[in-house]
Amino acid sequence: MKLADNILDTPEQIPQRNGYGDGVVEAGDANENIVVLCCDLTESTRSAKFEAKYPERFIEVGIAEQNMAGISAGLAFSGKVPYMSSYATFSPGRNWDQIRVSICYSMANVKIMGAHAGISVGPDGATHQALEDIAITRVLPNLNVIVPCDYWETKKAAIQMAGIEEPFYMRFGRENVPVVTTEDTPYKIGKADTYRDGGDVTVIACGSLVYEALVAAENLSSEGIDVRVINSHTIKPIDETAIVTAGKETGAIVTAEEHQVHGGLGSAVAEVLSLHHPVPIEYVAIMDRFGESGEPNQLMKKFGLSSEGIIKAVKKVLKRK
Amino acid sequence: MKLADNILDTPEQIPQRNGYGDGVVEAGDANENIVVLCCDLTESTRSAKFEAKYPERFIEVGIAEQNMAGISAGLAFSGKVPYMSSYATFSPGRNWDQIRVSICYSMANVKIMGAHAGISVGPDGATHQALEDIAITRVLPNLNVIVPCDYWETKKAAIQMAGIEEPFYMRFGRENVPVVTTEDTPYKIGKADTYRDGGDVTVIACGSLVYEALVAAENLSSEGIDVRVINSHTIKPIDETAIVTAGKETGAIVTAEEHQVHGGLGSAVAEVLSLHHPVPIEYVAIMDRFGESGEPNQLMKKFGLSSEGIIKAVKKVLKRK
Amino acid sequence: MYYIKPLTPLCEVNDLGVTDEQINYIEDMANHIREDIIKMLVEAGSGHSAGALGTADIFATLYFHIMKNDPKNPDWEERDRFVLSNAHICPVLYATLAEAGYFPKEELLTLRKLGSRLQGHPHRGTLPGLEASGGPLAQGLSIAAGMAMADKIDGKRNRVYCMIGDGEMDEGQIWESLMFIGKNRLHNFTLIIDRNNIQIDGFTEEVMPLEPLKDKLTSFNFHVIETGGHNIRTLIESFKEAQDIFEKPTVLLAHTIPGKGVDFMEFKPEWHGKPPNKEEARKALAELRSLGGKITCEHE
Amino acid sequence: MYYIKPLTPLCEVNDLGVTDEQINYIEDMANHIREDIIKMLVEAGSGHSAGALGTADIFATLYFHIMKNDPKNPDWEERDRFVLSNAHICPVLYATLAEAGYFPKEELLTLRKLGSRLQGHPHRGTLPGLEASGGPLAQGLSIAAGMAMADKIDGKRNRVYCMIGDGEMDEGQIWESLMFIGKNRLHNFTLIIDRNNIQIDGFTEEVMPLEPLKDKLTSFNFHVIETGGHNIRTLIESFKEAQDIFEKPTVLLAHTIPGKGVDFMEFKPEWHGKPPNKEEARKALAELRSLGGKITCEHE
Ligand SMILES: Cc1ncc(C[n+]2csc(CCOP(=O)(O)OP(=O)(O)O)c2C)c(N)n1
Ligand SMILES: Cc1ncc(C[n+]2csc(CCOP(=O)(O)OP(=O)(O)O)c2C)c(N)n1
Ligand SMILES: [Mg+2]
Ligand SMILES: [Mg+2]
Repeated sequence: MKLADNILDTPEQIPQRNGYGDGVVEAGDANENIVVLCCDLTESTRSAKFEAKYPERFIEVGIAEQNMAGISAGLAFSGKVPYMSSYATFSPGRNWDQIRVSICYSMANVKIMGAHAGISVGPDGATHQALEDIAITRVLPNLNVIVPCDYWETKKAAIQMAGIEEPFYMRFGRENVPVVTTEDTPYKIGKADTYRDGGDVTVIACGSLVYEALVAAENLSSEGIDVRVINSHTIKPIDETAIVTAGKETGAIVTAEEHQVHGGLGSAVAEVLSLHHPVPIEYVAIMDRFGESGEPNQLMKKFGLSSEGIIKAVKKVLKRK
Repeated sequence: MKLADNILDTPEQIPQRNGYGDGVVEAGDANENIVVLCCDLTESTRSAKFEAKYPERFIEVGIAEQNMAGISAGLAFSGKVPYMSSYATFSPGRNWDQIRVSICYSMANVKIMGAHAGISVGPDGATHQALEDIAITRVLPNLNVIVPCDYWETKKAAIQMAGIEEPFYMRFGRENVPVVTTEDTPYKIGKADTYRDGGDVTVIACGSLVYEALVAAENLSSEGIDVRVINSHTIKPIDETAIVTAGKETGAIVTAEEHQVHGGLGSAVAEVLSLHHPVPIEYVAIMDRFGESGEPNQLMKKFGLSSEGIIKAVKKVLKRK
Repeated sequence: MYYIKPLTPLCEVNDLGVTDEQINYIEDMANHIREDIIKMLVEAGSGHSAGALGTADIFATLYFHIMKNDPKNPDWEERDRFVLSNAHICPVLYATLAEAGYFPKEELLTLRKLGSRLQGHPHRGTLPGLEASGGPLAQGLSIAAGMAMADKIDGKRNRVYCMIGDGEMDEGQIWESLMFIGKNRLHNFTLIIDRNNIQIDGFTEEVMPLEPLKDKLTSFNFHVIETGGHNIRTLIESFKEAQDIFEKPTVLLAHTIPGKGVDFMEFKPEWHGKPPNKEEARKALAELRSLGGKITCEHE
Repeated sequence: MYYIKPLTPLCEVNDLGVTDEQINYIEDMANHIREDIIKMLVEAGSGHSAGALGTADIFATLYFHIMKNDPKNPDWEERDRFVLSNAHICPVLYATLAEAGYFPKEELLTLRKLGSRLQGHPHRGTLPGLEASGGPLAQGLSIAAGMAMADKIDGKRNRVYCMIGDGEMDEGQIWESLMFIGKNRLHNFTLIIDRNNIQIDGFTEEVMPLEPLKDKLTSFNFHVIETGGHNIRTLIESFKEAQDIFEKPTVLLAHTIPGKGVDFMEFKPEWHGKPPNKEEARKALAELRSLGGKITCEHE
């Protein structure tokens, strides 16, 4: 699969949220039923770009995430395709019940955009670091859950989901992150992508950890360890085939995500493998604690959400193989 | 372990919620700092019993679950031990964000009581059937999560948690369910109980499925299949030792719960085993769909949350062993 | 394309006043709805009596006189929409839809049973005429606001009606929605508050006082129409007043009697969430039949 | 046991009026707090300027005159409690606590850094004097209500103060709490609304209009005291009025100027969530030092 050039030495850096901002405008160009809602965070979620171009299709809801979810459902029932945006801590955090009933149970064609996800939000501290959002959305029937790895993937997902008449949750980060893919890299919701082949062990990652997994794999290859890297951008429906094949072919798995160890991508992978081909798994994740203030890179290091953390986990899981 | 007599032929039937109602009164007798809050569901959550005895320590919050969570935190910070009660769909469903920050992040000594949990609520239908609450609470740091199996266990847990200065979530059902344990059966939060020994396969169950697991084990023993039954009443912190031992000694696991297949007890068990001793697992749970109206027993049958469902799963997992 | 019952071409006289015949017809419908509710609930063995009976007059007025709706064409683009936010009282909505012809009346008796389209709380998509799912209180109001917003964006002229319970107003989401509707001056939106003074744990002013409720609503930028919830003529006038207000959203603060029409249920919070047993149902039906739609009314 | 600064034995004259010396002292403190805020934010490189500067006078008045509090004994049972619900403006709270002596002032410069007790949003338990965690808006008000309720149950006489932002009032949870506080007539509770007319996306009356706000608060059964947010004497009078009301909770609808004291920040929504850069900080500090606490004021 074609990835960006030079990503391991001098990757381009763009925030994922820009991908949402650009993607929803492009989706909106093609479909005039697309409307965007926001809860007083229009600039930082990057909904501002859509607002600037289509002010009459932008709805400012104020700081009322519960209401935003219901309004979005109502708009969807009247034929609109709402993208509702806020920080991932507050939506789906504060409006989980509304997402459950008004959106998921009713199959409302609403796209939930969770910005500033993960610990990399940094200085704002624990309250603003969404580390549970994958777990609380993945458990909801009818909801698709997407965790893109970079700018391009966020953009492509934002555009692609407009064409699927189902509820979606997508989380993305605030900070600059390496651009792993290119404009032309194929992307399909529901299909995990193998970015690097390998036979000893598989790292299944999502979000910003995909890049770290590639770096880890490169480093490990110099030690003679042959690492497969899978970008599991769609958490739900999870790509069972890719996971089971990896389990069978490499016999050991590491999962990596900017999320709690319980209930997220790792948990989804464990469920799948336990059903089809149980193998040892190690988890690179937040170990059941709240985050804290700090610079994004300091925190990623401190919590082991880094290529070093992945390398350690790979070595550990290989011992258990 | 001493269980109730004759449970397999003529079990006594009591709703679990009565166990909470009786337990919180007993806890309140011993500790005058205990206060009870409710959101306009005082009778059906069984908080009414406490209200009748200690009206001045009962706080009616009206239909405002978010506020109830914050009020409880504030009471806890002032030395009270609040038990906040509502239906499990609304609390932790509508106040998840408040539980996360006001309670868990702040380590507020609050006990969250989720009544009417599971599909067995019946005729009220999907909106009232809490099938995601274990997943959305288990992912929260600092929160203990309890799913008792019967009247006595609900009562004992309600009393025992008063003595542990940490936040708790306990879910329990509405309907009559078989009384599996006795007043004297030892019970300790955090320690899973083996109710039946067996070497071929282990059923790890919680809530109303513990009884079904015992029935299934009895039936399977007549077919020569030797089933271990574990009551994993504490979902968090999960009893890793009991699970890993079962994985090692029986080599195949079935989990059973009145909850979605993603993110609940089964998922917790898969995480633990993948880390320590991966073995095949089959899941008895709701298969990622919303519930529906019907009589409790009809629904439990329809969704396979029954001894028959467990028997099927046991046979399936044994083939994969 | 309005929904017109053969005997009562109501819409043509919409602006000209209402005939006694029309009023009688709506009253009859309300009484049929009440009878249906009793039959459904006793058969289901669970469900909510008080709010359902208490709002039957409002439902009959809406579906048989006020709202543009066509039971044969439930997805009609130009229809007015109705969202039941206090969704636990859905037996009244189901009965109304069946009386209006959205689906066969026989189906009413499947309420809350396995496989029924009449779920314990409404499930959007299962049953013609249902605009939204409901159950967890306060969600319906936001959904209805979203529908009104969509109509506003599209420049449509149909209206959105939404009912909420008074106890339901304890929920913060209600106030978020009210602020939003006020901000956007959704004059195509009419809120109906079932002001029956009860919720599950007792009387609203004891459980969680709402008064001064009219002041609250005014301060949230609604045009408030205080009205009796049982006199059909008054209700029609109130709804018409609402249609005539163009600078603001309107709310009908409708004073209703919980359990209205069945003497032993009226004003009693304990009937919020209980169905009648067989004997009680027999008594209730006898009472309703003898009333023949002529329900006396205190709030007018 | 009141917290008494050596030079200003305020509490003894509490009911007798306030001396000019006392006023000057509080003004000085407010200006120190403002200087601290600028220094903290420029060092942190992120954080919220406007609300923090705009409420410095209120914080100085509370912690140096109104509230029973003892920095050497932060867990003192008889203390008044303060909860910051609009927790993003915590630099003003941290600076106030440091000025009052709850922890060393040097620590202020660790704001938002790895390992600091001064988290980007307050974390209860990390720092003396912090009564609650915050960040997700509206949670603090419920927590404060719970504290006031506990005091009521225990028959205690201390007071609970809570600040919320005006934008924060968009959240439904705020209205749930207000209803609850009104129901329980928590007269030991005083709410302070930072009515600075801005939130992140712009002016409140454009993003989500709150007016008529006073009517809203009255209809939620609060005694409303409208007050300027910068004149210390007015603030003291308002807080004393609040202490004297026994039949209701009170709210200070405090009109503040966002960014107050730093000319180029005042009234500008874009300073809601931005720190000054070095050059801006230099200018801001120069301005604050020359003011010497004498901030002129439009709302009084
Ligand atoms: C979010 C939420 N919390 C609690 C409930 C449980 N509940 C159902 S109806 C009801 C009382 C509603 O009172 P009101 O709106 O006045 O309806 P009425 O009793 O008058 O029919 C409650 C608390 C619910 N359905 N949703
Ligand atoms: C539940 C929630 N939603 C959104 C945010 C993001 N946020 C932080 S401050 C703010 C604006 C608050 O406005 P206001 O209360 O007026 O504070 P001011 O800007 O005046 O300081 C928003 C939307 C949040 N912290 N919590
Ligand atoms: Mg009511
Ligand atoms: Mg403001």
